[in-house]
Amino acid sequence: MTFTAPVLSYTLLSPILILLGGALIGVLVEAFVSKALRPVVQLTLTLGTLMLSLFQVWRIRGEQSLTPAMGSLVIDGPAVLLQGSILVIAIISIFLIADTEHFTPLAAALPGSAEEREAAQAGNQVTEVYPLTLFAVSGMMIFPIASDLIMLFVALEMLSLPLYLMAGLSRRRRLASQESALKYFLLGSFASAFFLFGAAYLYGFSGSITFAGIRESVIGGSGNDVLLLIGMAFLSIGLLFKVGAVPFHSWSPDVYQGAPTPITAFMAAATKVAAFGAMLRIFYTVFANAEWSWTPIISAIAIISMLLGSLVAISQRDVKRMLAYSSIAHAGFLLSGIIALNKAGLDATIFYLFAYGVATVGGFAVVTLVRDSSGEVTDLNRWKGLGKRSPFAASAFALFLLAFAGIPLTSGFIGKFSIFSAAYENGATAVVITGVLSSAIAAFFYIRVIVLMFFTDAVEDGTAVEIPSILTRATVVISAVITLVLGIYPAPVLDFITDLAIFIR
Amino acid sequence: MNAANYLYISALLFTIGAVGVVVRRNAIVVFMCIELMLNAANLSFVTFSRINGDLDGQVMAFFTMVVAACEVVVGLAIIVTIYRSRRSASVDDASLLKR
Amino acid sequence: MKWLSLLMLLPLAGAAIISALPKSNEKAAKQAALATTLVVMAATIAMAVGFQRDNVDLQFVESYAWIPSFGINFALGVDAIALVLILMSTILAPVVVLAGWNEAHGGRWSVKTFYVLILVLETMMIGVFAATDLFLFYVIFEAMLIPVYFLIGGYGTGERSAAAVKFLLYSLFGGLLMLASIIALYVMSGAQGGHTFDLDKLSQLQMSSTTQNLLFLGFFIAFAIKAPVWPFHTWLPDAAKSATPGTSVLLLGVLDKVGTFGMIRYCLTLFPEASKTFTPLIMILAVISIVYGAFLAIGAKDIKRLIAYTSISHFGFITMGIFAMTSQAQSGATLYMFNHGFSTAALFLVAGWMIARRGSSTISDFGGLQRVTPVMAWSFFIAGMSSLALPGLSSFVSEFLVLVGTFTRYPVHAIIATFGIVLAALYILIPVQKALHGPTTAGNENLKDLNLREKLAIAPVIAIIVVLGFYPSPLLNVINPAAKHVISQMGFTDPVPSIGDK
Amino acid sequence: MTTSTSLVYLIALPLAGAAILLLAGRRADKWGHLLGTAMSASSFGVGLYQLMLMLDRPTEQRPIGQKLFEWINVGEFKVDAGLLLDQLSICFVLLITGVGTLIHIYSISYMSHDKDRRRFFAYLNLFIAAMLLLVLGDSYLNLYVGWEGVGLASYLLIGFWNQKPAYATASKKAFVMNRIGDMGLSFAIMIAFATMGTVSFAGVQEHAHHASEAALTGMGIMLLVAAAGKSAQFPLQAWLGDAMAGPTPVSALIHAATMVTAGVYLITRSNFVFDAAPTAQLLVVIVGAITLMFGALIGTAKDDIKKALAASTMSQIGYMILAAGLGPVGYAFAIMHLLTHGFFKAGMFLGAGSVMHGMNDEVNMRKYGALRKFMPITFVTFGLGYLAILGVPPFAGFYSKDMIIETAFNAGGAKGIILGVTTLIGAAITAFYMTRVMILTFTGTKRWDDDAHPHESPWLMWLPMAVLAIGSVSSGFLLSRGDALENWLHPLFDHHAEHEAHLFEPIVVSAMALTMVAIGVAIAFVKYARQEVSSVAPENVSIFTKIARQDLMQDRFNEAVFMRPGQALTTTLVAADDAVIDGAVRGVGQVAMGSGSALRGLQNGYVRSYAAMILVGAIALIGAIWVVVQ
Repeated sequence: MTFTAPVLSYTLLSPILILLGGALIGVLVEAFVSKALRPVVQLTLTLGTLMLSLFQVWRIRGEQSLTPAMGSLVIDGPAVLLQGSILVIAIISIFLIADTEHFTPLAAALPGSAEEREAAQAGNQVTEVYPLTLFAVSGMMIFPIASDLIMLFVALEMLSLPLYLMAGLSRRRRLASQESALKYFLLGSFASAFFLFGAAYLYGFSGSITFAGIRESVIGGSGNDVLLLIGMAFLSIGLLFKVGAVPFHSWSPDVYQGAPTPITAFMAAATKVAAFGAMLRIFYTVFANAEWSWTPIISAIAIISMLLGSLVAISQRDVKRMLAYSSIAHAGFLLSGIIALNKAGLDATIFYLFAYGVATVGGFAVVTLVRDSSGEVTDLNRWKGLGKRSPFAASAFALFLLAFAGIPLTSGFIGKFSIFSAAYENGATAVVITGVLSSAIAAFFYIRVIVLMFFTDAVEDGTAVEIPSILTRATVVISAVITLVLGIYPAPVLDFITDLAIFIR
Repeated sequence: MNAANYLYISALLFTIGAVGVVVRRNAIVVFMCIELMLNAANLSFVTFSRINGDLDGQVMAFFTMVVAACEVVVGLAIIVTIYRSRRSASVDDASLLKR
Repeated sequence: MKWLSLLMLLPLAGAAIISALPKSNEKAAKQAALATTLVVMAATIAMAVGFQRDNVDLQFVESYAWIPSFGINFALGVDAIALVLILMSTILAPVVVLAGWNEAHGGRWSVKTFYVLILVLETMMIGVFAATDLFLFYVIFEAMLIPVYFLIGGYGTGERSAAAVKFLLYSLFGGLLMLASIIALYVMSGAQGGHTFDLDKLSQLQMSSTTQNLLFLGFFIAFAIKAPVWPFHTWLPDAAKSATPGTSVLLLGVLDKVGTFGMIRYCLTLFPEASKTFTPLIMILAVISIVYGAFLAIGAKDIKRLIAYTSISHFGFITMGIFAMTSQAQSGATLYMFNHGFSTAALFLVAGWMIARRGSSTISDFGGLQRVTPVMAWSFFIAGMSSLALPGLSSFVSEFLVLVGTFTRYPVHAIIATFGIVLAALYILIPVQKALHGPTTAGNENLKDLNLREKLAIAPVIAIIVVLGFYPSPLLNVINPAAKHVISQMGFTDPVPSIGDK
Repeated sequence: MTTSTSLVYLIALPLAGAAILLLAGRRADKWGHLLGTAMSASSFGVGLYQLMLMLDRPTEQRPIGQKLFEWINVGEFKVDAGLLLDQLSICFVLLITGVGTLIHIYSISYMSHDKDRRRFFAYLNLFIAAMLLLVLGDSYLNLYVGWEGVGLASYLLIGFWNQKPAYATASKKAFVMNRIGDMGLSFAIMIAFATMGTVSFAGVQEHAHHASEAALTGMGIMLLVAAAGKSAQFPLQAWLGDAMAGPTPVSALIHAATMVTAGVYLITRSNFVFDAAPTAQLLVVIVGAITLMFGALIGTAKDDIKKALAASTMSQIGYMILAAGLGPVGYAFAIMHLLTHGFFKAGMFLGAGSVMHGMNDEVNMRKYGALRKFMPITFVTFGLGYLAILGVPPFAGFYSKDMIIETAFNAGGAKGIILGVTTLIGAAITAFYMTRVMILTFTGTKRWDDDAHPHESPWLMWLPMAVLAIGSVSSGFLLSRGDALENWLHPLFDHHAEHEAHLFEPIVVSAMALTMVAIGVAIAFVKYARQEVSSVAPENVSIFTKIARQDLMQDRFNEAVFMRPGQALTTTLVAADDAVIDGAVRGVGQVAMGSGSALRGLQNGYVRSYAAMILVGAIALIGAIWVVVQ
């Protein structure tokens, strides 16, 4: 048996390799750099890595290859777009993560223990979040470009495991934070098991673990349909879990609420891009010819996601939970892009993912600003009168909410319009109508928050808005600008996406 | 022995694991059930590998084992932390976040 | 000259200047706003002079690629109907600024913000009438909710935030229905020769009658909420009651016209067959609106709610005129839109001054104002007379045209609607009697009459009401060809007089 | 038709007066009344000048027109702001401006103590302008402008003292009831346009005989409704009594001499419609007959001098409407009675005003008595009017009213008999209640309170009364001499249907009428001159008197049939708007919120239940697959 050395095209893989390298250096930094210097070094390193990676992504735009890593990965237009989006979101999220106020000084310490107090007084910081983030980002970068089941599974776990840990790192309300980590972990593993089992059946169906092989079997119609269907269903469970679609959504409100807000922002935005990216590739290329079998089911899931997310969000009192339910509804909207199964749907979904991701990070960034003496204030009742105390924070948040609601002149509107029209083009009338209807329901609670912020008098309870640090301010401003620009003049971005977004098979 | 029987066993194991996740309270046991599900999947991979006569499924099984090991590390870390804070490994006690 | 984009840019420039001003200098903000709106008004008039009135094509056309991948253009152009409404909007804007000189003071935010919002809204008001690209129209249609929402919620009175939310939710709901229809049109256009939002091309789409009916409903309900037509009206009284008088003027006078304008521009043009199918139903809704609005106005205890209900009645007339499909009714409806803007403006502004002085908007709190504040009382009275369509004042011409035009095709509807004029007498004269007549009641003895600024604000409005009552021809001559064009596009001709039956 | 450029001044002068007086405000207080009077007088001057010009022209060229500008022009609906002065309108022009000017003069003194006298003159000028537009407009739509214009002026003048809530209510009532009539006019115009494609008098006249009778009948009935509203005819008569809330000169000018006769003008002007629509014409007659009895009966029970006169006005206009409903033969007599009535009723109202002026604005006749001595001029002028309305020869009413009675009898058949008898009985009742007014006011013993100091009015007031009294004496004779008015108006009407069947000789009719009058006078004498009159109205009176005092239950009827149900409907709708329509919307919101809260329960915090949810989802997927595979 001869052993063929693997041929890797390093240029195309460079964005991922850079990230992994950066992450490994980050681990070394943890070991060898003094405690005092670590935060600065880590932040610089992480930002530098992400920027460099983004730069590389920019450089390889337009490249197409089925074999950058022996057929396990694929680089094409959508891959570049999704990777770029993930990186942009990661960069603006890093600004938030850099605010150490959110993280426990010592994750291993018992909540409220003397150890913890000492660590806090010593100025300890869990700078491990930076390498963890980089690992998660690399996983996310691989997830949408994986082209065999192994890479897909590895990427899934690679992006998930760091996130499980990071969810438990909150400085305040540590019990809740740890609980969210536990829930995320248990449910995430549970869903991974389904995913893996589904992968096994797909392998059984096609005799191949590569996407190309599975697709050929789907097209050829050889093999046992039951295996295919079960495989598809279980694989989808894993993916739908990641995007938070009903009924696989139940982790998201609890985790969104419990995790440190910067992590929530990063996770909510970037995971969605990665997971939907993978879904796009799988459903648009691998399962496209079995459309008859999955569109009704995905449509149903989209419809109940939109409705449930919107309805439950109405009665939420916590801003992070509200955004979580809103993200469930948005998962429904995005699923209509999967159902569209056409070029317009692909473009629209990518645009929507980017726009929504950016707005989400921006929204959570504002959440980090509203604090009292014991940390963040997420109880909506205490957001009353925010517009008076901090017009900057309140206006920005209002803008992001309007974007979520899909009001014209924000990116959300262009996204909704394009994704719904693509779905309608494929005959998904019911999905579009439900989407429009639930947008109306959703508008109700977004507007309620705006009312709270602007039209309700403040209660004097010590809730203050922190003077935003430069980095957080940068996050809010960048997100707001992107949200507005994509709403007012989206043509360049849309054209860019349209030109690039073509799957190669 | 008919290879299909391995598949049935695999499905059975998977089901036991899934049901176990739902009915058991101890976080460690829940986690073990998940591991059981992963191993059920592995069994399927190996079986299909055998049926198909190639090695891809077995390669996949190896990857899965590695990944599962990583998962154990992370999982145990989380469970231990929570146990230390709460003095309880019951997943039902961790229900602060709801509604 | 790119008139329309200039018109849209001017208020934005004004808004930019105002936001650059220091917050403390409120007077400068007001003066800048007034100056801007006056400049816009002058520019509009200058543009209107160049309008070729016998040309039924769109004029002052401009088009810039906006989102090419969706076939969306920033396309502007006006026909006579749009021109008249833009004219109305830009004339009302300085009046509102001048009349509501101090109304921004009770707000949550600075005076500066108020005028920035007003000017942004003015840009959108012009744009919404001038848009010839469906997507552009929709964007402005929805986006203009936001400034109004903040104007009501931030500067209004009473239950202002609840009213603002109600307004926004109703409008958004309607807008989303329209969005669903727009998506369908867009997709169909893609299947029939390329994605486009060009109104002309969209109107040539082939579609089944079921599709057409459904899409029509999406548009119509949105416009019916906006207009508002019964039974989609309940947001209006609340919004009008809570908004400042100036905002109410813009809301009822201009924004609601987008609904009726939309019915002409979009419902009729895009879905001629469905329009015909639904005409019987719409005519009934219109008649109900007329009578129902009038009854509720009679029963209203709050003066601002009363005016809002009268508007519901008036919008019933406009809707009836639009769908009656005779040239008289169609011209009358457009003229009605213009006239209603001014008579409602007059009513609301004077009512606003009355309320500001008295500190209450309950009608029965007033009494005997005619003897205390004669000029204010007279202004209210004339505005009221215009609202009840007294001959010699502008509303009469339009209301009568609608009625006579409707009568030739739908006599029964016209007859029921005509009962509205008796009810109109009641809903105007009851507040007139309670507030202006009778003995001067406690709390009203020392009210001040209108000052010079207020007189300057109301005088042009009343002048327009009177002059157009006697001499509507300049406007009618502009409107007629366009109205006729609408009718003939729909394949209708005026019913022929029935002489010779005997 | 010949055109003129000067007709517009008839209207423009008083309109300018009104505008100046209203806009100038208090600055014009000093000279406002003079300007107002001058404007009215100059309009009268223009009217006289036009009459002279018209007399100079041959008959067929007498009507002249003036197109001011294009008013409304949409499709086939073309209406110019145009004026038409013909033999009919010139009568009205002179009556309006003539009597109007006299009343302006009278008001200078009458209103001299009112600080708002300027405003009063402004309203009077406004009224003159609107009324002139009404009679000069050359189309129904132009007429409509004047029609509502006089309604507005009437509203303003009735409510001139609107600080009294009752007066304000009276003005509102008048406006609203007039609006019902206006609605009729709207309908008529719509019918005209829909059937004939025109709304000008000339156009309708030209096309009327081509149009279907149904359309014309509809139009005629609607015109009648309009006339009933403006002229206080049954069933829209209820506002006139309350309208007496206005200052007395207003009652004289608007609610006696001019505005309330607009209905007669409208019907006469629309002769071409009614001539072709016998049913509508019959209804006109019926309405006239009912109203003349209705008003007369109310008149017998009123103690308020102005309300008694108002009832009389209603009744007399009933005569005119009846005459107008009799077709071509009646039009001229209707107009004649209108003109003579304009003189004598205006005179009597001014007389009543003069009495009130001397009696601290007391209107209750039971508090008068024996005023003859204190107000001789008023007594004489009022008395001449009294004789005129009774129809005593040779006073004005004799000529006009006898003609109507005679024409009524000549209507033929049972209709003729019924109408004739009605008019005769009406004449008797008229004689009764007018005599009652005379006796209660001027003769008998004094019943006034001690703080009243009756005195004769100043010359500015009695002069107009005297002039009108001369009119009351002579106008009938002058107008009927050689059938002057009949011949003057003759070219306007279509006479081909005229029938000259006399049931009675004119002399017989006169005799009957005079007998009836005598009976009426006699009863009044017996009842009021022979016995003491109580200064408070007796309560133990017959049910008929009670009903008559309450205006034959007209207000009760309107209240029960229209107002109460209307108010109930309004209240219901207001409640329903909130509960049903808004409630439905709120309900949808609540359902959404409720289901949101319910679904929230799924998120119970237990990770095992979340896992179960995922498992259920998985099982559902398997189920779906099973369905697909099967």
